[in-house]
Amino acid sequence: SNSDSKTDESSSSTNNSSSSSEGNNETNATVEEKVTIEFWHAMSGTGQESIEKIVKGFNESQDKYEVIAEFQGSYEESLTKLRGVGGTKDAPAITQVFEVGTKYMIDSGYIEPMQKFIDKDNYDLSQLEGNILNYYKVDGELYSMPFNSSTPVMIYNKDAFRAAGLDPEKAPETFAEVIDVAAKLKTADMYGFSMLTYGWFFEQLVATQGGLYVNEDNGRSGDATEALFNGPEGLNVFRFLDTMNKAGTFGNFGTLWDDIRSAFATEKVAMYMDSSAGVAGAIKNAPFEVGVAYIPHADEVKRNGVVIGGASLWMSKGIAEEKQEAAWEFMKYLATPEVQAKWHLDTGYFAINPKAYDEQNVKDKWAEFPQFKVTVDQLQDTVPGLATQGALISVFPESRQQIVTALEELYQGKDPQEVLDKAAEGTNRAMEIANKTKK
Amino acid sequence: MTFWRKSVDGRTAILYLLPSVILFSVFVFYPMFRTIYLSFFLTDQNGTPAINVGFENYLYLLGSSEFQNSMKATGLFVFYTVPLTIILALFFALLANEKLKGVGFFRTMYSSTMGISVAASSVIWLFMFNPSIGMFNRLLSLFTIQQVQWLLDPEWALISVSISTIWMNIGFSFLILLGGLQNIDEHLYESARIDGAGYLYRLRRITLPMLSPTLFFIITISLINSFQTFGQIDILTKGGPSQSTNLIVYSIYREAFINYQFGTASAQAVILFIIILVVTILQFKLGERRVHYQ
Amino acid sequence: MGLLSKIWIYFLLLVTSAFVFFPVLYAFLISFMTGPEIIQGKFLPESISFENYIKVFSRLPLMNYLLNSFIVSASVMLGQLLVCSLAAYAFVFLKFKGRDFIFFLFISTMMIPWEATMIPNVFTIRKLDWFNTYQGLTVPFFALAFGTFLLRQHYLTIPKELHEASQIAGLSRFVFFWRVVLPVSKTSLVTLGAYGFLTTWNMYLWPLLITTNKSVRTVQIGLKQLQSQEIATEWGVVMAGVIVVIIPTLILLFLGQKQLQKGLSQGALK
Amino acid sequence: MKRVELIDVSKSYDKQVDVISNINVTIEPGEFFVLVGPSGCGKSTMLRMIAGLEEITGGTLKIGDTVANHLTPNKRDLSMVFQNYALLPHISVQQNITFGLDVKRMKKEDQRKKAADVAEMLGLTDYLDRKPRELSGGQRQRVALARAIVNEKPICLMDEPLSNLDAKLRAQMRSEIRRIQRSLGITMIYVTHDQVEAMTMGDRIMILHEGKIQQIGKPIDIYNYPANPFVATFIGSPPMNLAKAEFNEADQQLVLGDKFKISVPVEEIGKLPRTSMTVGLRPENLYPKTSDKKEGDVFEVEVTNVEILGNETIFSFKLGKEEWMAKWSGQWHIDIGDRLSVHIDFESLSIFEEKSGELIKKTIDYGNYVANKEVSS
Amino acid sequence: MKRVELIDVSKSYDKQVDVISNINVTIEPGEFFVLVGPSGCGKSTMLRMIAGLEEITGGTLKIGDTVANHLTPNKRDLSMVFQNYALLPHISVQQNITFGLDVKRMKKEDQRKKAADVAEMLGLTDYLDRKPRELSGGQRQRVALARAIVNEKPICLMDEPLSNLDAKLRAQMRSEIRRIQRSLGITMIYVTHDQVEAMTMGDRIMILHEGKIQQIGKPIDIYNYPANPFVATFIGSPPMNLAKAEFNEADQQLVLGDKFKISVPVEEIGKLPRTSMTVGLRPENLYPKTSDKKEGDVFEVEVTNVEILGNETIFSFKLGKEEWMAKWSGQWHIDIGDRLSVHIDFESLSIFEEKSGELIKKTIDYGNYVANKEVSS
Ligand SMILES: Nc1ncnc2c1ncn2[C@@H]1O[C@H](COP(=O)(O)OP(=O)(O)OP(=O)(O)O)[C@@H](O)[C@H]1O
Ligand SMILES: Nc1ncnc2c1ncn2[C@@H]1O[C@H](COP(=O)(O)OP(=O)(O)OP(=O)(O)O)[C@@H](O)[C@H]1O
Ligand SMILES: [Mg+2]
Ligand SMILES: [Mg+2]
Repeated sequence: SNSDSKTDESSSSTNNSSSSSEGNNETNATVEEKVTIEFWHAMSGTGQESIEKIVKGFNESQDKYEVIAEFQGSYEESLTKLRGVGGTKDAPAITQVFEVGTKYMIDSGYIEPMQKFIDKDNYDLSQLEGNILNYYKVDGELYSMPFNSSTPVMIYNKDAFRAAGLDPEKAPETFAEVIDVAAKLKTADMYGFSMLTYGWFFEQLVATQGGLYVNEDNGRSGDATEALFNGPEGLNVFRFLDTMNKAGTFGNFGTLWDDIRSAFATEKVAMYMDSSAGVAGAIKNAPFEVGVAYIPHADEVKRNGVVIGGASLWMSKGIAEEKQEAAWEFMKYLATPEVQAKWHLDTGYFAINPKAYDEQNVKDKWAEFPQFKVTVDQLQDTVPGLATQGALISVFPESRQQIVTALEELYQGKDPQEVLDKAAEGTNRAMEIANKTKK
Repeated sequence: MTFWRKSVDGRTAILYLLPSVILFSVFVFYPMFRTIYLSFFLTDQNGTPAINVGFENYLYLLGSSEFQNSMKATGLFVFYTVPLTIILALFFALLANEKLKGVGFFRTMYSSTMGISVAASSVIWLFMFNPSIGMFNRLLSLFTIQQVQWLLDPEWALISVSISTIWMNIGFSFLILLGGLQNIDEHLYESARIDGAGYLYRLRRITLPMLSPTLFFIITISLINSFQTFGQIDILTKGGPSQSTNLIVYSIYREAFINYQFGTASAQAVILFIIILVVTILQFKLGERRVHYQ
Repeated sequence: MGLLSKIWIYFLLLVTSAFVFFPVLYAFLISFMTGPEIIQGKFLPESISFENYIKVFSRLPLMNYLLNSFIVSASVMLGQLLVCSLAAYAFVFLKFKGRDFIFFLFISTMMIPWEATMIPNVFTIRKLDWFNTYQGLTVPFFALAFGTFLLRQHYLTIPKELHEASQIAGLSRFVFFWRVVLPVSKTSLVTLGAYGFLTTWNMYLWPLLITTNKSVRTVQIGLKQLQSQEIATEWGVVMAGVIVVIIPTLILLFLGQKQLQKGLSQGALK
Repeated sequence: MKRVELIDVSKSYDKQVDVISNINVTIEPGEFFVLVGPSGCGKSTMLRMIAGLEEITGGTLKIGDTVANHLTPNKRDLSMVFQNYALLPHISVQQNITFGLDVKRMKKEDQRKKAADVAEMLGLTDYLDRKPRELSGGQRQRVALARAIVNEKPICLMDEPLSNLDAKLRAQMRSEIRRIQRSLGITMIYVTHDQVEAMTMGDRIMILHEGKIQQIGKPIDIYNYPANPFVATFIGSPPMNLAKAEFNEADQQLVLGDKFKISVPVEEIGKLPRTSMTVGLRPENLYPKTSDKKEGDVFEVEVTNVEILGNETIFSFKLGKEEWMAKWSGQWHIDIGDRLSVHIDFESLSIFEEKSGELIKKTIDYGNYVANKEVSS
Repeated sequence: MKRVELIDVSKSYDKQVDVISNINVTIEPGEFFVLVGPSGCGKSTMLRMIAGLEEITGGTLKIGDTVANHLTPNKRDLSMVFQNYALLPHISVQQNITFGLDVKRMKKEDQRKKAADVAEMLGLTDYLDRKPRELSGGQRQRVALARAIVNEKPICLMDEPLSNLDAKLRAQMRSEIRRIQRSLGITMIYVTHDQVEAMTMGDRIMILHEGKIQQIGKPIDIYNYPANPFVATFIGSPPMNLAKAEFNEADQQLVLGDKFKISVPVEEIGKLPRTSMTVGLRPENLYPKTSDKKEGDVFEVEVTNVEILGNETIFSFKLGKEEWMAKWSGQWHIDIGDRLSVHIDFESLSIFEEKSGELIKKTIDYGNYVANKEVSS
């Protein structure tokens, strides 16, 4: 099998040399000896730019390995592609998969758990952010290397707060406070509060109350069979939104990130929920002062914190061993504070290695934009637990779609419990089929 | 197969059709049979058939209100887009068919929408539909008309998507119809003009009948394409709000590529196929009779 | 044509084409805007800056992508023209049993949603080992029911006397096809060519699925790389990319429409 | 040089049955065979069947010695001038002409030469580089003709190839076509409406009417001895005058349309039927009355119409319900309403049985003038 | 009833300049105006300009009293028979015929009646429900004719409307067209290649050659007194024979092609130029030698070709390099190589100046026969 992998390596390297001559690689002379691996990612725009810089840094930092980062479309698209080659020697060494694909990846049989290399290499996991690792750990084993991680935050218009006679430094914390403030902020042109119609935010608002999404300990102790999000915590969230919607203080800006962001930037809404990765953009685009706060929670419970979102990196099974090694080396490189600092600054994603926040360039940035610190604080303040670890189900995308539909129907004036139950039902059916067909 | 050997024409036909037949077999028929096959299964997360459920997928779909809603939305969408696209494209094509200086420029403008990918044009439309900064709402507010939540209001979303779809398809229909118009022999108009036939009369009695093969073609194609609209839905509304724009193909896409339910996705594809087939057969039966070929 | 009707037509041409072209123009304007300008919904850029264009070119190997797109689109176009015109010829000028049935079978291929056949096709391409190759990007699209249908409709309008005269002149079927049918059908071939080229040029999902590296990737994937989801997209850059990608297609359309000539079969008959 | 044989050939269209019925004729190798008949009688259909463009619904077509019913047109080795030209619109005149040669892979050089020759002959030299749509009607027709001629196929079918040419050019073309046909020994089947072409070009003429053969024969024989009244009126312009006639036993006279009483020579009396019959008389045989004619066969008629053609004058008069025409050489100053005396020879009458239309009395061979003899009449 | 006036009208195409140049002619209201000329001379172009289908590149066209250069065709209130029929392929014969009536929103009922009438007249009754492609060539042409007739417009343009009809039908059509034109007072402009149509239908004929007017006049005048050799050879079939001639002062004879020596009457001598000239003689004026002719003007010729047309015989012979033709009434048994005596009257010669082509001696008006007089020659 060794000779096998040798030949396919050389063929793949000739394949790549054609691209590197046109692309931006400069490793022609030594290409024969180097182990070349592919890194499939779904980062476009600034994310991709940053990844390419990091990869370049890695390739230059040593001369044994060569990583080629290739954009493979959106998370869904790249996952679809992975299914075409998963488990074969054509698979890339590293694939970036979104957080809701975690369960799918674990079950797929395409991957080598990260824990294997951590144990072999005695890698010190504690240097990484625990609240991020939690999500990707199942039964205490780390399956994939966290990479681009984000959490939701609440972003608000400080100028509007001032105009409404509110304290711009004190953002509302509970559902009731938000409802209250939203009512005060509401003007003819401006809604008080908004949230992207996206399941992720709902999950977060449930989790911060300590609510579980599905049974079987949020799917972490076995295959989940029943949705729990239509329980009291979920209902709280829906009531919260419903109240504002009915009061006319809630603005519905649909399912697209850019729509809600431009609504905020054009002062159509005073508070909204965004990803921590969107903070930089919000500050940059807004012609007013922007505040960032923790996401609100129901009044009767204490805040649990947030669940990590974003994506992680997975190592393929069935590829040559030296490729796996190369991939592991690269992942370690990624986790270094310098790289993470750069990553954090470029993209607004968290640094998985908190030491990165001690880097000077991060400090400088934070000084200039204290808002960034809020996002990190919120993450670090999170109480670890089943709820904030996040649910693990294979049909997550479908379930999220059910939530979107439920939210949309809610905004049309339907009963919160009714629409939630319908979403739960749909999720249950999906889980049932998934469990039935599982090998 | 013996009847093939009967005529030289038959044998030649095989030769001429061979490339198409081979490619279709590999890239269309084989996947189609696979789709039909899959539609009788529940698949696992990797898309391999796991449990044979017979017609259950179909029964489930036909009973599901979501799917019924999809069908309804698709029907409405087809009804909104096809006639308008063709009428507008025909109007533009007639304008651009006049022998005038600089008409090539206008032709390029009209057909330009064909040069923009669905993804790119959807993004542009997204901007225009944007509730806060979009063109449309700002125009409405300029005239102090009640603003419309174009893509967010279930009442409007399908119409908005239809408007953008009409725009996207107009370039293509325009080009086809213009080609058809160019193909009409100028001489046919001469006698009519001498007889004193005005523009509309010539349009009705000569242009449209002579254009009928092209019209027939573009109607058929537009119907089929419209049933299969996907890209703009994915970008503009993702099927929402409240499923109001969840057209069948988008639903198939979501089922297959997001939910990994290839069984039901395939069943939907098969149902869609049958619907389009019926529509097309009707179209051929009713339409081609009115088509005038040379 | 009277002067009045000329003015009237020009007026209609101007107004309607402006409407049709407006979204493109809008994209063009956006491509000069800065992020805040866009997200705040400005209509005209405050200043014309080419920064977004510079970004597009620096972020992507755009020339390389454009070249790939061009090669792929041109090949698909030629392949389609050939395969479809052959098939359409058979459907119009050859008499054989089951002709209508086979034609309808062809038509039926249009009714299968492409999304439903995509996954099996990716597997087929992998079995053929055509990942990251031009074949993989082009060959599956050579056969096109749409094109066959379009050309068939045109062939049906060719005066049958031309076929007869050619038969009498002793032309073989192929020579008739090549030297008479094709030239006389120029308008439809141009239309189909434009369609084939542009749809391929605009294709995104397929090239994405069967390429894993930059070597043969096309420009639409590049465009997609300019947009992000969670992080705010720089729409100015995206629109600059869109404009860069549209320009070749507009040029092509301009050249193509010139080939749409009147009366190609005029003068054939008394 | 090939024989073309039609055995019991019939043709029906969807909308019209028996367009052609039971045609039996053999066209000899190298023969110039002219096909005439009224518009819509099936001439083009017949040519198209021979060419293989139209399915033969009944009977057998033989070309050379092989049954050709199911032979494709390109296997029949013939050329054709279409009634509606069927030029290739996208290529130049030159290319249209050499199209068939090019197919046979003749050298470009030779093609050009041939095209130049035939274009010269047809007066198309200046138009070789034009597209058909830039030509006049007559020029297009000549291109169609050129294309058929240049191929030099053993069989050539021409469907009214000169109909859109002027008289002068047409006369020239007539002799050119005839010359080429003779020198190459082409078997020619030629459809025309032109009397002069029919009379002068063909070795034989076939007259078709409603899809049925009326008569086949040498042009002059058909002119002189038409097999039935239809042929009689179809060949010859103005057509032969017809009238119902009866033999008046008492006067031993033939009575035409109750008006003309023509004395019958004794030896002929026996041959005439006693029932009524149709009598035909060619307009040129209604002679102006000359001094040396006896009174008996001179009749006075009232002119109802006059046409002066330059070298001849045609006038009409009524005979019963029929309109008769007379043709006199030269230009006559005749006015409508004039009363003229004409005389009729019994010898020049053609007499047909009324029912069957069969010719029972031929006109005399009045072409019996011998060269270098003096004219009597 | 409308006047059509062309003032200095010219036309050029991209590929051919001066297809028509400087045409000046006025066609009177109700006139039947015949346009003839060799193929490609610009007849159709002229009609199309009058109809408004072709742009006029120079000059002024007046219809009635208004300048019509830029009038659209539908404003000109005329009808036209196209040389290539221009039938609408997708509608039935009936609908084709009534197209113009329908445009005028005539009642369906009336339309049908009119169509039925005209179809009856043109023998199309059985074909009213067919599509044009299911018709024969001649039937199509009749549909084109029907369409123009049924409209009853004050001006009617016909471009070779009878070219594809048989002689019998054509004769019938000729008189029908003439009748309708007269009864409705239509101003008719009629293009034809047919000598008979040109001679018998028109009030005036215009002869066009290479886009220029050669002569305009009454048919018989043009036949008798052609303005130049071109017209002389163009009108009349077979054409007038031409030869170069010189006047031999010594013998007082006119010498044609170094061969025919014709004595000139004394009173004519003064009128002849002394330089060389072109002499024309119509074939029918090359009479067979009769006993009463004096030897002087009888010449012996060697027959090079013979055509028997039924009622006349045409033979050719060489005069110098020219081929001359003679036409004799009746059927003559002449063979190629026979030597015949023909006689020529000086009176029947037309003499043209050689350079300018101007007619300097007219032929006598030899149509001077008076009705009811006996024939002399
Ligand atoms: N579109 C065109 N472009 C260039 N030349 C043309 C065009 N149409 C006609 N011509 C030329 O103009 C001349 C006159 O054409 P026109 O059709 O008027 O002839 P015509 O007198 O009707 O001849 P015919 O008797 O053969 O129909 C011809 O020499 C022809 O080749
Ligand atoms: N496709 C068709 N369908 C039905 N009838 C047809 C079709 N084509 C021709 N006919 C009829 O067949 C008859 C013979 O047509 P054909 O063309 O052979 O006539 P033709 O002798 O050539 O006449 P012409 O001298 O007018 O050209 C006509 O009455 C015509 O109407
Ligand atoms: Mg015919
Ligand atoms: Mg003409």
